[in-house]
Amino acid sequence: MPVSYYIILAATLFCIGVVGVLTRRNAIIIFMCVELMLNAVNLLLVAFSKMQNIAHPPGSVVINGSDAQIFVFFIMVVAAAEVSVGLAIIVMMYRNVHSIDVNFLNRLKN
Amino acid sequence: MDITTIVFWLLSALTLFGAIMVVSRKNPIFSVLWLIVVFFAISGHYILLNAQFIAVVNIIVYAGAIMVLFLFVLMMMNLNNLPATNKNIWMKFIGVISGGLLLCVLVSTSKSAADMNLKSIVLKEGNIGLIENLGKILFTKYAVPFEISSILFLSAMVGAVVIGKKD
Amino acid sequence: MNTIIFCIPLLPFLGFLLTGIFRNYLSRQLCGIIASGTIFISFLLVLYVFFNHAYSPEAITYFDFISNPLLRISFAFQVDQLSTLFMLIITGVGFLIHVYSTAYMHEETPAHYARFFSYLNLFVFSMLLLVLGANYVIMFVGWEGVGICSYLLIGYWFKNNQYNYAARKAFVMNRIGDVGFLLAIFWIISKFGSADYSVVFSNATTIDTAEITGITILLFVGAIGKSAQIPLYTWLPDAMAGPTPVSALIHAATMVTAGIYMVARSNVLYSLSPVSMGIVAIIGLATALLAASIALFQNDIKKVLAYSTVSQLGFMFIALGVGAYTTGVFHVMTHAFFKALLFLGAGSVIHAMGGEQDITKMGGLRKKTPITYWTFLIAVLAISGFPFTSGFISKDEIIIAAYSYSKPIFWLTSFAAVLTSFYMFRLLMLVFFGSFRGTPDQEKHLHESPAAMTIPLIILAVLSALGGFIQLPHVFGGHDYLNEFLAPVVPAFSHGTEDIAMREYYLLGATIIGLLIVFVLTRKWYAVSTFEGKYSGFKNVLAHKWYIDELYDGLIVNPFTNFAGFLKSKIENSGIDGLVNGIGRFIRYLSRQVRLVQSGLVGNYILIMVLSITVLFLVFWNQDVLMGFLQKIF
Amino acid sequence: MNAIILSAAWGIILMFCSVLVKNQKSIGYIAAFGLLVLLLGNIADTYGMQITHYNVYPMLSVNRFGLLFNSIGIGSTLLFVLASITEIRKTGKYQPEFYTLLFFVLCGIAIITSFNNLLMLFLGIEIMSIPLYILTGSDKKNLKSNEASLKYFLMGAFFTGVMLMGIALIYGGTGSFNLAASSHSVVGTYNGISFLEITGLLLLICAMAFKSSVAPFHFWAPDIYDGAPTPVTSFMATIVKVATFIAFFKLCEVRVTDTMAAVNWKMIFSIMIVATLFIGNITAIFQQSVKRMLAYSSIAQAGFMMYAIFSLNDVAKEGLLYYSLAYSLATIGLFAAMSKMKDYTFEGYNGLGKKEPALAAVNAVFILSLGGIPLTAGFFAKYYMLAAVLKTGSYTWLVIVGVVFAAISLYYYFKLLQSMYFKPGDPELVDGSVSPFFKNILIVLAVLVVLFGAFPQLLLNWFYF
Amino acid sequence: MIALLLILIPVVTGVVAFFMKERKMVRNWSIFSSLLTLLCLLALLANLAPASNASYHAAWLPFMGSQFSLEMTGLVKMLVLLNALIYPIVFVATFQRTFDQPARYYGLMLLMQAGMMGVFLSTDALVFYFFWELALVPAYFLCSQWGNEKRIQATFKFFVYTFLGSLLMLIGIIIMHGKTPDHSFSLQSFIHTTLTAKEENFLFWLFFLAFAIKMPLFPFHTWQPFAYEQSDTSVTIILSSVMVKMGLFAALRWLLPVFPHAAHTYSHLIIILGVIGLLYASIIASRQNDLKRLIAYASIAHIGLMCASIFVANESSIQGLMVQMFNHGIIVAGLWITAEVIETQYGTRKISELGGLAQKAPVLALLLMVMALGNIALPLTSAFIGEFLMFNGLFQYNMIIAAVALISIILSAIYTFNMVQNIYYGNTLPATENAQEANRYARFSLIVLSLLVLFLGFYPHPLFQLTNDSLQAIVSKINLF
Repeated sequence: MPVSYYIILAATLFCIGVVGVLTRRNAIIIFMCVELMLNAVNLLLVAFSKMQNIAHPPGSVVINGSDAQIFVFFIMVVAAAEVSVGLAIIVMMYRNVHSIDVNFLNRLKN
Repeated sequence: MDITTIVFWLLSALTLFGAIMVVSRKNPIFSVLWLIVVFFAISGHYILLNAQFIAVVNIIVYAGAIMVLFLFVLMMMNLNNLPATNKNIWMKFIGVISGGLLLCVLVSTSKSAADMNLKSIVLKEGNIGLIENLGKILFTKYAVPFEISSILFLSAMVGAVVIGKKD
Repeated sequence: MNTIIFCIPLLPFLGFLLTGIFRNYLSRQLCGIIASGTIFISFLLVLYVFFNHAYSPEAITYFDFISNPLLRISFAFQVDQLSTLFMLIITGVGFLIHVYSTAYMHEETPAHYARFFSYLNLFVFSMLLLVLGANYVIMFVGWEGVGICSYLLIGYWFKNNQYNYAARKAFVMNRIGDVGFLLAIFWIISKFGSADYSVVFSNATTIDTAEITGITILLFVGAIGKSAQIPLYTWLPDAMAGPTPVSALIHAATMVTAGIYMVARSNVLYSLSPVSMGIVAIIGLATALLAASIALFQNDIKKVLAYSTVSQLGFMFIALGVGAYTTGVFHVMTHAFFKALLFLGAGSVIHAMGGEQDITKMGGLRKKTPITYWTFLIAVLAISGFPFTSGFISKDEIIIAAYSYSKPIFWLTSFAAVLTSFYMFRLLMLVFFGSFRGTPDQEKHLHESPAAMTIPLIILAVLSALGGFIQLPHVFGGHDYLNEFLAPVVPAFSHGTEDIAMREYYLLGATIIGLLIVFVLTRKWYAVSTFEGKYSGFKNVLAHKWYIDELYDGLIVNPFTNFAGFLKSKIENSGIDGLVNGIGRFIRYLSRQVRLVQSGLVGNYILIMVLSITVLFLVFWNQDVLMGFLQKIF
Repeated sequence: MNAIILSAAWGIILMFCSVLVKNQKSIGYIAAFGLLVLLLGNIADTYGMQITHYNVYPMLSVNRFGLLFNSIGIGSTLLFVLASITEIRKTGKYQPEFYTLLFFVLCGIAIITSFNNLLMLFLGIEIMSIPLYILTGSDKKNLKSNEASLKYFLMGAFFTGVMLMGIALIYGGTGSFNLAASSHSVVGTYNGISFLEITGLLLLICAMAFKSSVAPFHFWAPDIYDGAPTPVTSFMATIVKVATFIAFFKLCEVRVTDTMAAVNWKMIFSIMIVATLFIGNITAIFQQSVKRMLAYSSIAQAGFMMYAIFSLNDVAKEGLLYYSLAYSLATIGLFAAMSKMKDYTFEGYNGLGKKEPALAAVNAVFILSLGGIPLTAGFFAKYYMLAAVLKTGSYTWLVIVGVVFAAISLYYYFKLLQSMYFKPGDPELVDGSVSPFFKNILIVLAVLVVLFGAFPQLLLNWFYF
Repeated sequence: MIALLLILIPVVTGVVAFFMKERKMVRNWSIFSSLLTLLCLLALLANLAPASNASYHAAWLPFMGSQFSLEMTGLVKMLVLLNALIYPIVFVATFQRTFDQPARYYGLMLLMQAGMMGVFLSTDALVFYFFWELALVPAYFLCSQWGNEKRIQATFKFFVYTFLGSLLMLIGIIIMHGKTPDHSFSLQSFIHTTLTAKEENFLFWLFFLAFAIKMPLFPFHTWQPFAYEQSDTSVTIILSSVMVKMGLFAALRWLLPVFPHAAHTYSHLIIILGVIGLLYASIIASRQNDLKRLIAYASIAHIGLMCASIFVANESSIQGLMVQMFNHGIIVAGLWITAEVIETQYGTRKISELGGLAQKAPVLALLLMVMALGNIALPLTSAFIGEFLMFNGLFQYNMIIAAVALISIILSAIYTFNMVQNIYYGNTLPATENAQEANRYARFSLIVLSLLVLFLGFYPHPLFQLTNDSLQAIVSKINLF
């Protein structure tokens, strides 16, 4: 399976996430789209990890692709932490203004 | 076209379709559900890539924990009686266009990256994704970041308490 | 000797300081004594120099005024025959006028009285500096000094703004000339590496004639300003705003002749440039004619005299222009006598009339002010060229020299001389003959002036009548004392082998006949009991001075004012400053607009950032294309 | 390494203080003491005395550059804490947690200033950012604070995604997360560098630019700086921002100078610099609120710090350290003084020079320093930045652009001076007056600004000794 | 050591002055300080102190190649003297003024003096730049705090304009620093650095723009009338008589010797700009109704000529320039003091509202007359020497330009006498109906200045002697080609 398939798949997923961030106004959905982007990255990293694992002919510096999978692990860690904080912030916001529409967030401007 | 290829295409299609549904569903609950579908599809990819550990963690952490949290929060907020903000179709349009532009740029670089064309991925093989290998490397080479990520969790914990607590 | 010479200008300066600083404490008498006394001592010192023949071709250097490796200008005095002659005139006539002024100005408060004398002393100081200087720079120092004194004295009655404008006009017009003078000095310095007369004159022949012509013309521009020649003469009539003794001293006897002194001093240069000399002669002639024509129909006694001065200065320049330097200088001397006398006489008349200057209001003063009348008459005769008065002798010399130079100049000069006698006799008739035309109050006020005023008149009258004899033509048994005296510095006009005796006789005859005709005509026309002073037609043009002042206003002054206003409001405020402020305003405008990008909406922010990422990608990958594109634009 | 351990440990200690220590007032001082310990620990590290000798090399490379910056950052934080101790007390009842998070941020800073692996960069940035999201929203009743927090979080999360995408692509190109890794293939590359790596690096640089509020990724900064509680703004705009710049510099120093595409990068950076200077300076002119003006001013200053990243030479390295100190001291001082004002607008400052001469005077010193007037640290900071670019030999036009904007920046800086000194008014202070302790801290800050302005070698000699 | 003292005394006394409370005390303290500075300098000039005192070197930033070095050439001595001289005169002239916040006023004034001293003395580019800016900061505060209603904008414009210029110079300094073989900031290494023509031209403009704005040279002058008009006259005196000399001085010390070829290349352009400025400002001055604006434009005109003279760069022009820097300083100070007296005592600066002061205040009238005569460079006032030499130099350079430039002496007569007449002559107007003679302190300072003007006009030798070594140095450098 050519690696560029995965690259394009991940890029597309990433960009769908970006489009979601750009078009939606619900903070939670935006956040979900960010998660989508992170997953695109995860997928890409795992693909690269497989690619690096076999890409190198014998004799060259052996690069063990497991680095990338560890990285994915850390991304999940960070994502979990972010989600806990992010949802707390969104809830706090909701408590105060009873809305999670980002277009209402325009007290601070200019 | 062997079975793995078919599975790959199916999973890819599902992933992208799910992602599009996440973005385009009006009701947030549907978005969450579609997102879970995407996560499962991605986990399928991981399995296809023989990264079992990541696949399992993905389902447990993302689909299991994170998405439940999302769902919970969504349910907690009763979003149905929100005042409908005026919809700006242009904004959406421009959003899609610029996302598309970004995609074009990314795809064009990957196309120009001729070194990538030479490389391919062998599916269903390899053992780097196994928990044993990953565990070994995580507690040796990656011990420092592993320890340090505890601080991240601590701060997230403290933060969630500080922010979330009602006073 | 150096000290004595140094004291000559120093004394008036001390007088200036004393009267100036202690002006609030000095009585009028004391003030007059100090002022006149210092001049008198100076005069005595000059006489001492004169009689001891203490001349030296070498300059007396006191200290370096300006010094740098390439240029050294000393504060040095040149005491030779020419400067001595001028010093005699300045201190002599100056002293008489000081004495006269003590009486003339007696109505002023002591403080202003002292101010007047301090200015007057300062003027004498500057004038002495002008003639004593051993280089052009020191001459220029004095030159500007007399200019500023003239400014101060014209505007002496500073409450009257009209007078102030006249003063400023005089100074500014002088300055126009000074530009020429300065340029000439710089040119001289650049060519000779020095401004010393000795260096300049001894090396004059080594310089290209064209450059000499340039230098001399520029020098003459200075002279035009100072000596009120066309086109810069209009200040002099206006300068009559000053007190009459000032007019006598500055605007008749001394300062205005500085131009003649300068040209005479630079005779070596002028002799090398026939072109410049021609220009000098023609300008002089034109001025003589123009001023004389204007003087014909003026109704202000001082204005008539002022135009007459301009005209006489024209004569002097004719003399210089035709190469008769000594004659020019000689005319300066005689003119100093009779014109000072005329002005002082006029001052006496004005004094008698209680300040009235309009001759249409005068008449028949002969009886009431006899001394003034007689002295004035002598002066009129002298200026008109009555045989064997000083004016006759000097003017004849000019005319004869002009004849040798060019016939047309000769005829025109003669015509100007006729005009001179005509307007002078007109003035005489209007003031002293006929019957009194003023108010009864004025008639009651009429009186002869005090002795302090009449004695200088008498002395000057004697000088005017007899002063010419030092240069009496050979035909009449005279001897060229002055020519001989000046010979080391200024060459006399050489008639060569021409026989000038016959011309002298013709001239004598013509003068007598002419004067008789003028006398008869003017007596008939102007010795009258009523005189309107209104003219029509061409006479009106002359009475309005050919409308030259209006012309200047229209051509120069008003456009300049408008131009200045344009520069101030358009170029400066809207243009340059507007640009600078405009940049500031533009930035503020930009600020107001740019801040709108910060819309407060997260969606917009992320959108712009995503687009920026895309743009940065494109820029990165297409840099060559972009650079090529940019290069095409710029 | 000392700094990471100590800051984490002290953060945890403070966490327990909320339970153990009842005297709320003392918590600030405990934190200050902790910072002192941290500072000393870091200095000890500089001299080779470490708590543990655990080999962290592949992940972290602790070097003098990072350590010196840590000292600067910790020292500035110490001064910041001392200056805003009462303000922090007012932000709510979560005082110990506030300090805890502060220490965690410092931990993140210590990580990113010595990262040697992109994973550490990522983790460090996240450790730094997540507490900041919370700190921004720590004034929970204040809608502006809430809004700022959510905005910051959303944008931050988005750029976390961008950054990860960049790292992933770099990994794809090089097969390693090491900072100094390079591509192995020569086929289908751009001047020997994998396309994927370049694309990834570009994304990574965009993300770093976002974190350090460099235009066109600066949009979060004004809003968040404006909305966050003033002490948090002060901390974010100074120490956090310059730490990000250090990481940014470290990243580019290895990744950008090596590449043959350096010229292309210079183009990208110069666009960023001009945009940052333009947006920061021009927009600041219009602001009516001093806080918002300072927010834009911090963007403008980021533009100047970008010069270091543009030139990437020794002078830039020294200069960036110096700049971070000069900028932090002055900005901390200004924010601290501002937090005492009731009215944050320029009008609120009217007449301060008469009412509180000392406060106005130190403010004036800080403003002059930000404006880059000699004898304040700000001058040498700018000097170094200009010198760094000029040392590259070309790009003088970029320096001239910077200079023009430096002159424009005076417009808004001096507006504050004008308000304080030349306009009549009666400014209201929060508590009616300021405490002598606070004043002394500010005076210390001002003296430091002048001292470093007169003798920059006080700092820079440390770099070499 | 004295070189250092010249900076230290005003700095220390200035800082002390900030903490004084009593108006009279701080005023007397400042007068004492300024006199002390003057005395120190006079001791040096009169050779009472060893000549080694004229320079001072101390390590400052060795790792950057910068040294805190002060040196005095003749030109420097003269300008330092001007600086030291004007201060006591200004303090005495404003003896009776009650300033708002006097401690701050006097403190800032003294700091400004220190800054300008530093500019004149330093021979290290970085130190020079430091002082260049440092002189500006107190000036900014002084002009903004005390003055007329639009002073804040005016001063801001002044500050930003000059600051922009000096930042450009900073770029130049940094580039030069990189080019010097020993990576030093010292003037000597700047002079001995060889540059390609392209570099030199570029660097020349970086430096020159800073100086041109400071001078100010047409068309960079528009900050000046505004700032002079709006700031307090006592401050304007310093700005106009000393601070503008900074630009000219810097051009002489830092521009000509360091970039002789570029100076030669662009001399024609700059001379023409200078002459345009000379005429332009003179013409505009003739239409000004505001006394302070008028003097400001007159000053611009004179500066135009001086700037042109720098680039004429022959013996005559340089010598004239140096002499004129001093003389213009004292004459323009005199003019400003009269303006100050008129404004504070009669309450208006509008020329049209003034008149007849010669009757009411004859001494002031006389003293103004002396200054006015100085302004038109009448012989026997000190300005004549300088202007004569400068015009002479200009004439040697180009006859036509000199002829055009000389028109200015007519224009200066027009506007100066316009001013004198409207203020002093004519009849009194409402504003001057009850005018008093100038207060004795102002009179005293004006008399001192007038005596200086007249003495130096008659015997300029001391100035020549003082600046002779600088003349030799500068001219020998220029005459390389």
